[in-house]
Amino acid sequence: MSDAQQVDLSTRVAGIDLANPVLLASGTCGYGEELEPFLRLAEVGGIITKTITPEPRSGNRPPRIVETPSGMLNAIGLQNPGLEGFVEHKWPFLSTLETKVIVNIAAPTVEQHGEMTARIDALGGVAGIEVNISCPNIREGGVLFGCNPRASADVISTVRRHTKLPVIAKLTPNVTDITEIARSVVDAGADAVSLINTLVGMAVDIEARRPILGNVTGGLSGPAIKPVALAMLWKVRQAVDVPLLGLGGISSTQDALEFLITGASAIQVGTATFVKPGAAADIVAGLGDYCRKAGIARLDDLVGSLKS
Amino acid sequence: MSDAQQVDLSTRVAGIDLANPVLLASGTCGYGEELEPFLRLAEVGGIITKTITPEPRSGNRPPRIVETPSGMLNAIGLQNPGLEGFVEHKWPFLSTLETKVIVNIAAPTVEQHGEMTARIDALGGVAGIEVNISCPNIREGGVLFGCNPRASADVISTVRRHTKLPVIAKLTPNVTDITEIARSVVDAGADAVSLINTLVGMAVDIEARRPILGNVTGGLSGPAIKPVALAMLWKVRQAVDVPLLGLGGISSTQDALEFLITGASAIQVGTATFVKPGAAADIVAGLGDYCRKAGIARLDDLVGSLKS
Amino acid sequence: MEETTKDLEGVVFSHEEVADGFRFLQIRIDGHLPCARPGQFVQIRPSRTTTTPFLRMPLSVSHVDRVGSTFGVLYDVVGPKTRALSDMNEGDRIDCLGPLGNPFPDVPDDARPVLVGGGIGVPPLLHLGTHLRSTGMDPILIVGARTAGKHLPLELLSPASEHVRLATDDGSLGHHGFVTDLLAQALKEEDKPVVYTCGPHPMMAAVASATESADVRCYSSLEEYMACGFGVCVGCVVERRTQANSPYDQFTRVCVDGPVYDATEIVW
Amino acid sequence: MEETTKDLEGVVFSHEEVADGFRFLQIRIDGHLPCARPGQFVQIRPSRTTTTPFLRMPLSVSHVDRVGSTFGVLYDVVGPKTRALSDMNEGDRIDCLGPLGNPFPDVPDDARPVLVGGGIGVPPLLHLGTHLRSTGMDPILIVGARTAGKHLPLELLSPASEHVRLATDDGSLGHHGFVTDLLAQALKEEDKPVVYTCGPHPMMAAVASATESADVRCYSSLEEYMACGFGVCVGCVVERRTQANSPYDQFTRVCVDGPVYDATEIVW
Ligand SMILES: Cc1cc2nc3c(=O)[nH]c(=O)nc-3n(C[C@H](O)[C@H](O)[C@H](O)COP(=O)(O)OP(=O)(O)OC[C@H]3O[C@@H](n4cnc5c(N)ncnc54)[C@H](O)[C@@H]3O)c2cc1C
Ligand SMILES: Cc1cc2nc3c(=O)[nH]c(=O)nc-3n(C[C@H](O)[C@H](O)[C@H](O)COP(=O)(O)OP(=O)(O)OC[C@H]3O[C@@H](n4cnc5c(N)ncnc54)[C@H](O)[C@@H]3O)c2cc1C
Ligand SMILES: Cc1cc2nc3c(=O)[nH]c(=O)nc-3n(C[C@H](O)[C@H](O)[C@H](O)COP(=O)(O)O)c2cc1C
Ligand SMILES: Cc1cc2nc3c(=O)[nH]c(=O)nc-3n(C[C@H](O)[C@H](O)[C@H](O)COP(=O)(O)O)c2cc1C
Ligand code: FES
Ligand code: FES
Repeated sequence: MSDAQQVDLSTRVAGIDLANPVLLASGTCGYGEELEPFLRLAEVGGIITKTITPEPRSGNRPPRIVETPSGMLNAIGLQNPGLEGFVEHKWPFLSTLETKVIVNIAAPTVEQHGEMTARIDALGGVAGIEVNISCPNIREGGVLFGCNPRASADVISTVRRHTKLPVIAKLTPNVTDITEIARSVVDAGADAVSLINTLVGMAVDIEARRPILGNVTGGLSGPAIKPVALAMLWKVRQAVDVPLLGLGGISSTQDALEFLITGASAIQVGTATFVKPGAAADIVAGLGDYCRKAGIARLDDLVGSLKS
Repeated sequence: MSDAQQVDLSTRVAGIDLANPVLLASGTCGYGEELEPFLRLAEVGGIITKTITPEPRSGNRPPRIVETPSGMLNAIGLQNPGLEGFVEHKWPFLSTLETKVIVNIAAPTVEQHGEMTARIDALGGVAGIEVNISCPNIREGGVLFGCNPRASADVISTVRRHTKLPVIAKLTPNVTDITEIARSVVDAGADAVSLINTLVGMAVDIEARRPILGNVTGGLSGPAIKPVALAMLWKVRQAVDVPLLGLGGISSTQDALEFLITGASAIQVGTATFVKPGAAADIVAGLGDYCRKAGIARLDDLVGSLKS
Repeated sequence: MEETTKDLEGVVFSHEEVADGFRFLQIRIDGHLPCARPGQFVQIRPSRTTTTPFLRMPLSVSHVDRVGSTFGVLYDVVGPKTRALSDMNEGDRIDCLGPLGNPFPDVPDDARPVLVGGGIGVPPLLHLGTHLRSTGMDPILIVGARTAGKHLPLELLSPASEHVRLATDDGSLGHHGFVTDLLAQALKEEDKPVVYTCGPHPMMAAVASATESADVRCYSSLEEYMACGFGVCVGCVVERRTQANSPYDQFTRVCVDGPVYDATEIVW
Repeated sequence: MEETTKDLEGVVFSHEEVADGFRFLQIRIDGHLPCARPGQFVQIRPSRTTTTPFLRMPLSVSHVDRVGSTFGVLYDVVGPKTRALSDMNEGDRIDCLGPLGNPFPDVPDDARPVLVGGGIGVPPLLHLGTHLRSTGMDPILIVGARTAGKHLPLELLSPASEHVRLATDDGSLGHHGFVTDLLAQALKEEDKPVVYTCGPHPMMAAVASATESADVRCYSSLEEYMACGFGVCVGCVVERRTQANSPYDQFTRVCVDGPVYDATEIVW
């Protein structure tokens, strides 16, 4: 490849300088360490940690996962070491990475989001905070905030008050009008919006006549939900002016391009990492190839280039 | 098969006597005629017509369909001959069928639903009316009613006032809380609830950098959405007391059983008919086999048998 | 396939690559004589299929061998469905729904059939040409492709016509240019031509416009995305030119109302 | 596989049915010596795969042939993923992520290894038995199956043990009854047994309870639904018996913390 053909995949999203627009989605890359043998984390634009909560959580009873057509359901229930466990055991590794680390948080109350934010801000070296107001698998917090524009705004403005770091709100698709939620979190100070989290789903064991998941329902992810994610991205793109981080079923370069063209400034690879741990790096390479072939010199020329 | 092993698949749903609980979903079996060469319509419990509207409609510009992982998007836009066209050209064939015919209707205004209902009621021989307050592909009516509990109730109570026939409300999954809509249509007089219609989705042509569908977004159907449909069924089952007609991605006996066990009194086969025109009849046969093997004598012993 | 349209399971009888990416697949359905007429198609997919690819794929019947009791399709591997098809081996089972759609209309006795095909539009014309020749006609077959390697071999083309005229976009074989150039020439030569065409949309639009200006009848076989293939989904529509009395008739379903249309009926 | 865990593409070297539904698949990865230790597993799927089946499937490595440079898995065709696998032919490409998980711990010098397997739990024990014999040990192998036809053939079992004891639920081969009967007998006979077990959950629970009562050490290899197989999804958990100080530790990930556990660690 000659220099003339070099494509610049770097981008600045909500004040975060990314080497490329491919991030690892929360909950699908742990805290990085287990993935490193299969994927050089320095190759992706950034990694978003598994959601951490103020206190450690055990998560839901198993079974926690079940495969569905072109996708899977999960009902992990935010098993995580808690804020202090994260700081003590996970951050030391993360802080050494040559990629941007975005910390994803959730909490049962609005106030606790603020406390967590202050603590994470104080770590130094965190690139941004993604707020998970969209987890469908827990009884308090999560999607209960994310389904309500007022509650969503309360959480985001609280986080906003506690940090100068970029704040990203992660939205749920399980709502009547996602643009309403998007507007309210942007008004509350979100620098960017990630969408989508999982769709609520269920699977039944017809022999035992029981729900398969220990938690009855779970979150649907994977290629099956890609069309839903794209439609929501397209709507939100027209509703707010902040950068959007698109995700939902992205497994290939082609998928990533659909999101970028529709208006995502960056994309996140989730479930695909389970199937192919190197998927995100493959997509980075694929985006370069596509841009070269299509004569696109800078990523920005691609983002939102959808004709109508 | 000895008589002792005979399984009774007949059921009475919202006052409609069905030979078996397998119906053909609206919009996926036309008005019956084209399907008859591949599927003896007398073998299924019933057929639900493609939605008719007060006036004929041309539908949306093509492309109207695109395949997605384990599913498809459609943006037909309710192309239909209109109420009078239906009465003149479609009803004569339908009225000769030895299966129950449920007429599916939608209209731009609340009042027009009432007028349509009166006319259909007067035909004589219609088994019930399914009200499509959930079509995502039209600009007026459809999902605009179905996303709002008040508007949904207005439509259903208007239909209710114009007929003694069983009234079935067909709900959209594109809402924050489907139980809220379910409750309001039941309070407004719906005898049964069908769920789900399609999820809003989109697909992008990355070479042309255009939406693939003429209408930009479309409705996602097929196996991909089965988990979402089941979760909504499970929630609505706990919220209302009327019979539920479950659909969304049902392609096999196993799928149908998941819905029946979760609490659907009957199921509808939609997109699967495109892939295998005889799918619904295969499911009828498969349900018989399952019940025989599981020692279930009557369908009612299966419906809602989910353990928790 | 029997004499009526059915959904049956067939078996792969033979399967080979015949041009760059193009494969010829012959299918036998036990106990059923193939009966597709030129222009008709089948909706097929490997019987042991998961939900991805999901829908069947429409393929024109290119060959009917009533002696060997097989029918054939010719397809280009362009995406997931055709790729899955290309993995099939002799003896594998394949779901076949068909024959579907309306055949090409008959040629008036005194007319000369001119068949104009491009890319994946060639297969139905092979069926048509072979059929016409069996009724004593002498069709001209004009075929376009991007490049020489994409052309079907002559042993597949020649049964359909003794007058095969080739064009390539890159000039690597036959006429350097478009089929419409060759068509224009044929229209000039022939007294009473009737045109039958199938191919990429721009090609068919050009053929439609050329024949319309020349006041020559043209039958076009359209290829649209299909879900069902038998008329119930209303997904495969194209716009009609002559506005009908009801908006319901503005769009026509290619699978059951077509796929063959008089070119002047359609908005290109 | 090389000495470290990797995601590599292998090729089907051989593939045959060895018992009713059970198939033996050998894979070679060019340029990489197989290095899985007994108890470790791979996450595999046909390379040319659509999105259904979607996730990979975990299979224990049952054989490692460093001379032939292949490794083997033994699997029962039970659902969509194993069915897709069973369609693979020699030369087909297959994605292999591994080796994953922790191997069985070593046997104390003076102890007698007793291997208790059932159904799809037998493969890792074959690997273990073969390995133990190569280090001079003399393991006992107790194997249960529903019926005779479901038992692996002796030529696959015997490399792992000179003392193979079979049971069937229906009495069609070997002991009529459960492996736990045979285990009880072995525990009586042996001075210092150590038990290694893998199989259906009820079997392993029974083995765990028998060994605990007899105060015999037991290592159980668990099989849970997995998404990633390498620790990031937290989907494959089972509950720990000894409550840890943090709720975070209530559940343990079978893929990276296991799949082998001291039986007394787990809530059965
Ligand atoms: C009536 C009819 C007859 C046909 N006969 C033949 C035939 O004889 N031989 C043959 O090779 N193909 C034929 N086709 C086209 C064939 O059905 C498609 O090529 C095939 O379905 C593509 O599936 P895929 O998953 O491999 O590729 P996809 O990924 O679906 O498509 C690959 C490319 O082809 C385009 N494409 C796919 N389907 C269509 C379509 N229906 N109309 C326009 N563009 C499309 C897509 O836009 C894309 O660029 C026919 C289609 C119809 C409707
Ligand atoms: C570490 C590990 C090692 C394994 N080693 C082997 C092996 O060597 N040989 C072998 O044949 N199988 C092994 N398995 C099981 C194998 O992964 C599954 O049988 C396979 O994934 C089933 O996929 P399927 O789509 O064919 O069937 P599915 O439709 O997924 O399942 C068919 C039936 O098996 C049950 N099942 C599937 N997966 C599991 C699971 N992980 N735990 C419990 N029940 C399950 C389902 O409930 C269902 O009843 C192993 C599993 C794990 C976790
Ligand atoms: C097993 C699993 C665990 C997840 N955990 C989290 C989480 O902790 N926090 C979060 O914000 N999203 C979580 N998600 C959601 C993903 O980040 C993502 O939004 C979703 O899966 C859709 O993207 P995908 O289809 O690419 O996976 C999880 C998803 C999966 C499959
Ligand atoms: C091509 C197509 C057309 C449809 N048209 C209608 C319609 O006219 N009225 C309606 O109520 N639902 C319509 N539906 C929705 C289906 O009835 C069904 O609710 C939905 O497709 C989910 O079920 P499935 O996954 O089994 O297809 C249509 C669906 C498809 C795929
Ligand atoms: S493909 Fe369904 S109507 Fe033509
Ligand atoms: S399978 Fe993902 S953590 Fe074990």
